[in-house]
Amino acid sequence: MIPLWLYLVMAAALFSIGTFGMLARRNGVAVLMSVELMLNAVNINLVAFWRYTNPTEINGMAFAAFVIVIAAAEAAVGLAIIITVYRNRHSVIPEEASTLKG
Amino acid sequence: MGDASLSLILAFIIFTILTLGGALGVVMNRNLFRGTIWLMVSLFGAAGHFVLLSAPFLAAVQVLVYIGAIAILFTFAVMLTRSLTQISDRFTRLWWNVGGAGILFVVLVGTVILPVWGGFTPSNDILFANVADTTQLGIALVDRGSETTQGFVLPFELASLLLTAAMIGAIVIARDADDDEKGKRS
Amino acid sequence: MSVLNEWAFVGVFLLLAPIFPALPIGIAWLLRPNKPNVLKSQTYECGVETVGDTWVQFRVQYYIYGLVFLVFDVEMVLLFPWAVAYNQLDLFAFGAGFLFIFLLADALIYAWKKDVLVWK
Amino acid sequence: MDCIGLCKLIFDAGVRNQELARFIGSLIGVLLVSGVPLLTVIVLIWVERKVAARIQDRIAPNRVGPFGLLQTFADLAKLLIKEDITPTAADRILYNAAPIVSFASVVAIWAVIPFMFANNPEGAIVGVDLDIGVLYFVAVASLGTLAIMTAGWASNNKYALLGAFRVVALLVSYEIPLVFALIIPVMFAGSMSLVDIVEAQSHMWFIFMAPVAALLFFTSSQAETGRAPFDLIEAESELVAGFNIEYSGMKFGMFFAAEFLHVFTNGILMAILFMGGYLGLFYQAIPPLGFLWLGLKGAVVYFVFLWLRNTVPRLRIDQVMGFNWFFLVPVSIINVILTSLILKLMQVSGFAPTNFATSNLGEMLPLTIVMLLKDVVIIAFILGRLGQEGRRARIEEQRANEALTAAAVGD
Repeated sequence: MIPLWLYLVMAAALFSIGTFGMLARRNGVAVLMSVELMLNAVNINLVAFWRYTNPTEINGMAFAAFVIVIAAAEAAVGLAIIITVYRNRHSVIPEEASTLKG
Repeated sequence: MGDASLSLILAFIIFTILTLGGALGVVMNRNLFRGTIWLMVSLFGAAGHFVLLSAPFLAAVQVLVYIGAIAILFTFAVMLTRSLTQISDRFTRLWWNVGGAGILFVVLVGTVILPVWGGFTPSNDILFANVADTTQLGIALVDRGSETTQGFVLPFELASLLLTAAMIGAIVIARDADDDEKGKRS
Repeated sequence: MSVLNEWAFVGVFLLLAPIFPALPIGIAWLLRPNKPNVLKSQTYECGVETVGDTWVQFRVQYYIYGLVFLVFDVEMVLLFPWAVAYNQLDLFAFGAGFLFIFLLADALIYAWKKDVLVWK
Repeated sequence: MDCIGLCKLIFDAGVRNQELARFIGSLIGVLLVSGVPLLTVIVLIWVERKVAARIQDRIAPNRVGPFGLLQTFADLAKLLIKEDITPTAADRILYNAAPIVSFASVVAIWAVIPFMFANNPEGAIVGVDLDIGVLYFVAVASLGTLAIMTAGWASNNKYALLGAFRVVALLVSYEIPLVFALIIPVMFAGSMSLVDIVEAQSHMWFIFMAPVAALLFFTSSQAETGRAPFDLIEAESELVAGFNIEYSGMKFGMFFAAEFLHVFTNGILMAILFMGGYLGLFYQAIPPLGFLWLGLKGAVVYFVFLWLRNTVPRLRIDQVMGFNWFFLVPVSIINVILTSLILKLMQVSGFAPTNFATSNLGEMLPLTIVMLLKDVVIIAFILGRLGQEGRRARIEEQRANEALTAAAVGD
C-alpha cells in the first residue's frame, strides 16, 4: 500500500499551489478555482488519515462528504457575487471592488 | 503489504501527475475556460486518489458534483464575465506569492508530515479491514448518536439548510444583476 | 484489496474507452484529403467575415439554471447514502430525509416565486 | 464471470505474474464488454433509419446490401474519406478532444451493465459489479455534458457557443428528475449496485411498484439524449446546427454515433432499473437466456424512444424548460417523499419486507398494490390538472378568436 506520507506530501503540494493561485491571481473566477483546489487538498488529507487510522468507522467519509457540500455552496455564492460585481463595475478583479472600504 | 504492487504505484503516480499538473494548469493558465478544464483534470486525479484510498463513493461523488455540476457553473460564470482574457497581468505580486507558497509547502512538510514520516505503518487489521461503505454512511447520516456511535443527523439537516441558503442567496444576488441590466437598457 | 481489483478494471476501461472513437478518427486522418485554404477554414457564419473574438453577452439565467442544478446534485451526495440504508432504518429516518428534501424544496419554491426559472 | 474471475482464470491458466494476469484479464474484459456497444451501434444506425422511415411512411435505405443492411458501412466509408475541416480560429486540442470524450463517456457506462448473473458470482457476466454502480453511470454520463460545452467553446463560433449553452442548460435541468427517479430503485433495493437492483426485482419488477419513477426516468433520459420533443441539441431551424456546426467528417460522425448509442444505453438502463434486467422466463434453468431477455427489454424501450422521437413535434425552448422546472422536478420530489413514507410505514407495520431479493411474491404483493395505487392517484391528479388547464386555454383561445372576428366584422 502507498505510504501515508506520500499522500500528505501530495496534498500539501496541492494546497500550496491552491494558496498561491488564491493570493496571486487577479481574476476572481480563478481565485475561486484555487479555493476549490485547496478544499480538495484538505479532502484528500481527511480521507487518507481516515483510511490509515480507523477505516471501519464512518467519520472520515462523512466529513469529506460535508466538505464537498460546502465547497459547492461556496462556489455557487462566490460565482454569483463575482457575476454581480462584474455587471455593476465591469471588472472581475477583487481588489477593484472596494466600495465597502470607503 | 506484499501487494504494494506495481499497478498500485503506477496508478498513484498517474493520479498525482493529473492532480498536481491540473492544479498548475489552473493557476498558470491565461484563458479561464482552459483553466476550468484543467481544474476538472485536477479534481479527476483527486477522485482517483479516493479510489486508491478505498472510498469509491467519494470518488463517484467527486466526478458527479465537480465535473457534472461545478465545471458547468464555472464555464457559465466565465462566459458571463468574459472580457478579461486579454488582461496583461495575470498575477499580483507574483514572486512574493511564489515565495510564500514555497515557504508554506516547506512548513507543511516540516511540521505536519515529518512527524508521521515512516509512522502510521498500518497493521494488517487496518489494511484488510472491511472499509466502511455507503450503507454505513447512510445509517450514520440519520443517526441521532449515542454513547458508542456518532450521529450526523444535525450536520445532515444543516447541510440542507446551508444549500438552501446558498441557493436563495445566489439567486437574490444574480437576479438583481439581471434587473439592473434591464433598468439600464430601458 | 478486492475493491481495488474492481477498480483496476474500471481504470483500464476508462483508459481504453477514448481509443474506440479515436481509432476511426485516426484512420480518417490517414485516408481523407486535406487541402485547407483560407476561405475554407474560416469560421462558419453568415457568409460575412467574423469580426473579433467569439463572445455573446449571455444572460444570468444560464447561471441560475446551473446553480439550481448544482444544489440538487450536491443534495444527491447525502440523499443516495440515505436511500441505500433506508430499508434498515426506522421512521425517524423518514423524518430526517423529509426535512432534508423539504428544506431544499423551499428553495425551489422561492425560485418559482421569483420567476427566475421561466425562460425569457 | 466478472473481471476478477477472468483475472483468476488467466492466473490459473499459467500467467504466474499477478500484475500481468490482472492487466491481461482487465484488457480482455474491456474488449469483451465494450464489444457489445461497439457492435450494436453499427446495427442501431440502420434500425433507427428503418424505424423512422416506416413511421413516416418512407422506405429508408434499401440499395446497399439486403434491406440496406450495408448502408451503414457505405456511410462509414464516406465519412472516412471525407475532408475534415478544422477552422483556424478553433482551439485545436479541445476541439479534437470533444467528440472523443463524448463517445467514450457513453461506452464507459457499459462497464457496469450486468448481462446475466446466475445466483453464483462465477456464472455472472458483467464488466464489474461496483457497489456504487448507479452513481458511476450518472457520473460518467455527465462527462458528455462537459464534452458538449467544450465542443461549443473550442469551435470559437458564436452559433456553436450559443447552441452549446442552450443544450447544457437543458441537459443540466433534466438531470434533476433523472437522479430523483433513480433514488426510488436504489431505495427499494437498498443498494446502488446494478446487480443487486436486478436481483431485488426477482419477484416484482419495479415498473409495477413505481410507474411514476419509471416514467420520469424515461422522459428525462429522452431529454438527456437530445431527442424530439426535446431536440434543441440540433434545432437546425434556430441555431444552424447547434454546438457541432464546425465539425465535419468522422468527428461529426462520432457525435452522432454517441447519440445513437446513448439512446440504446438508456433503454438498457431502463430495463435494468425498472424491468428486471436479465430476469425472465426460464432464466433460472438456462442462464444465458438473461442476455436475450435484457436485449429484448432494452430493444422494446429503445423502440418507444424512437417512436416518440418520430411522432412528437419539437417544443420551444421555453416550453421545454417550463415542462422540466414546473412539472417534472416537483413531481419527482413529491414522488420520492410519498414513496419513502409509504415504504417506511408499511415496513414498520410489517406489511412489507425489508429485503426484496429474499422475500417472496406473497410478501411483495401488498406493498406493490399500495405503491401502484399511490402512483395511479398521482397520475390521475396530474391528468385532471392538465385537463383543466387545457380547457381553460381552449376557452381563452376561443374568446380571443371571437373578439377578433367581431372586430373584423365591425370594420
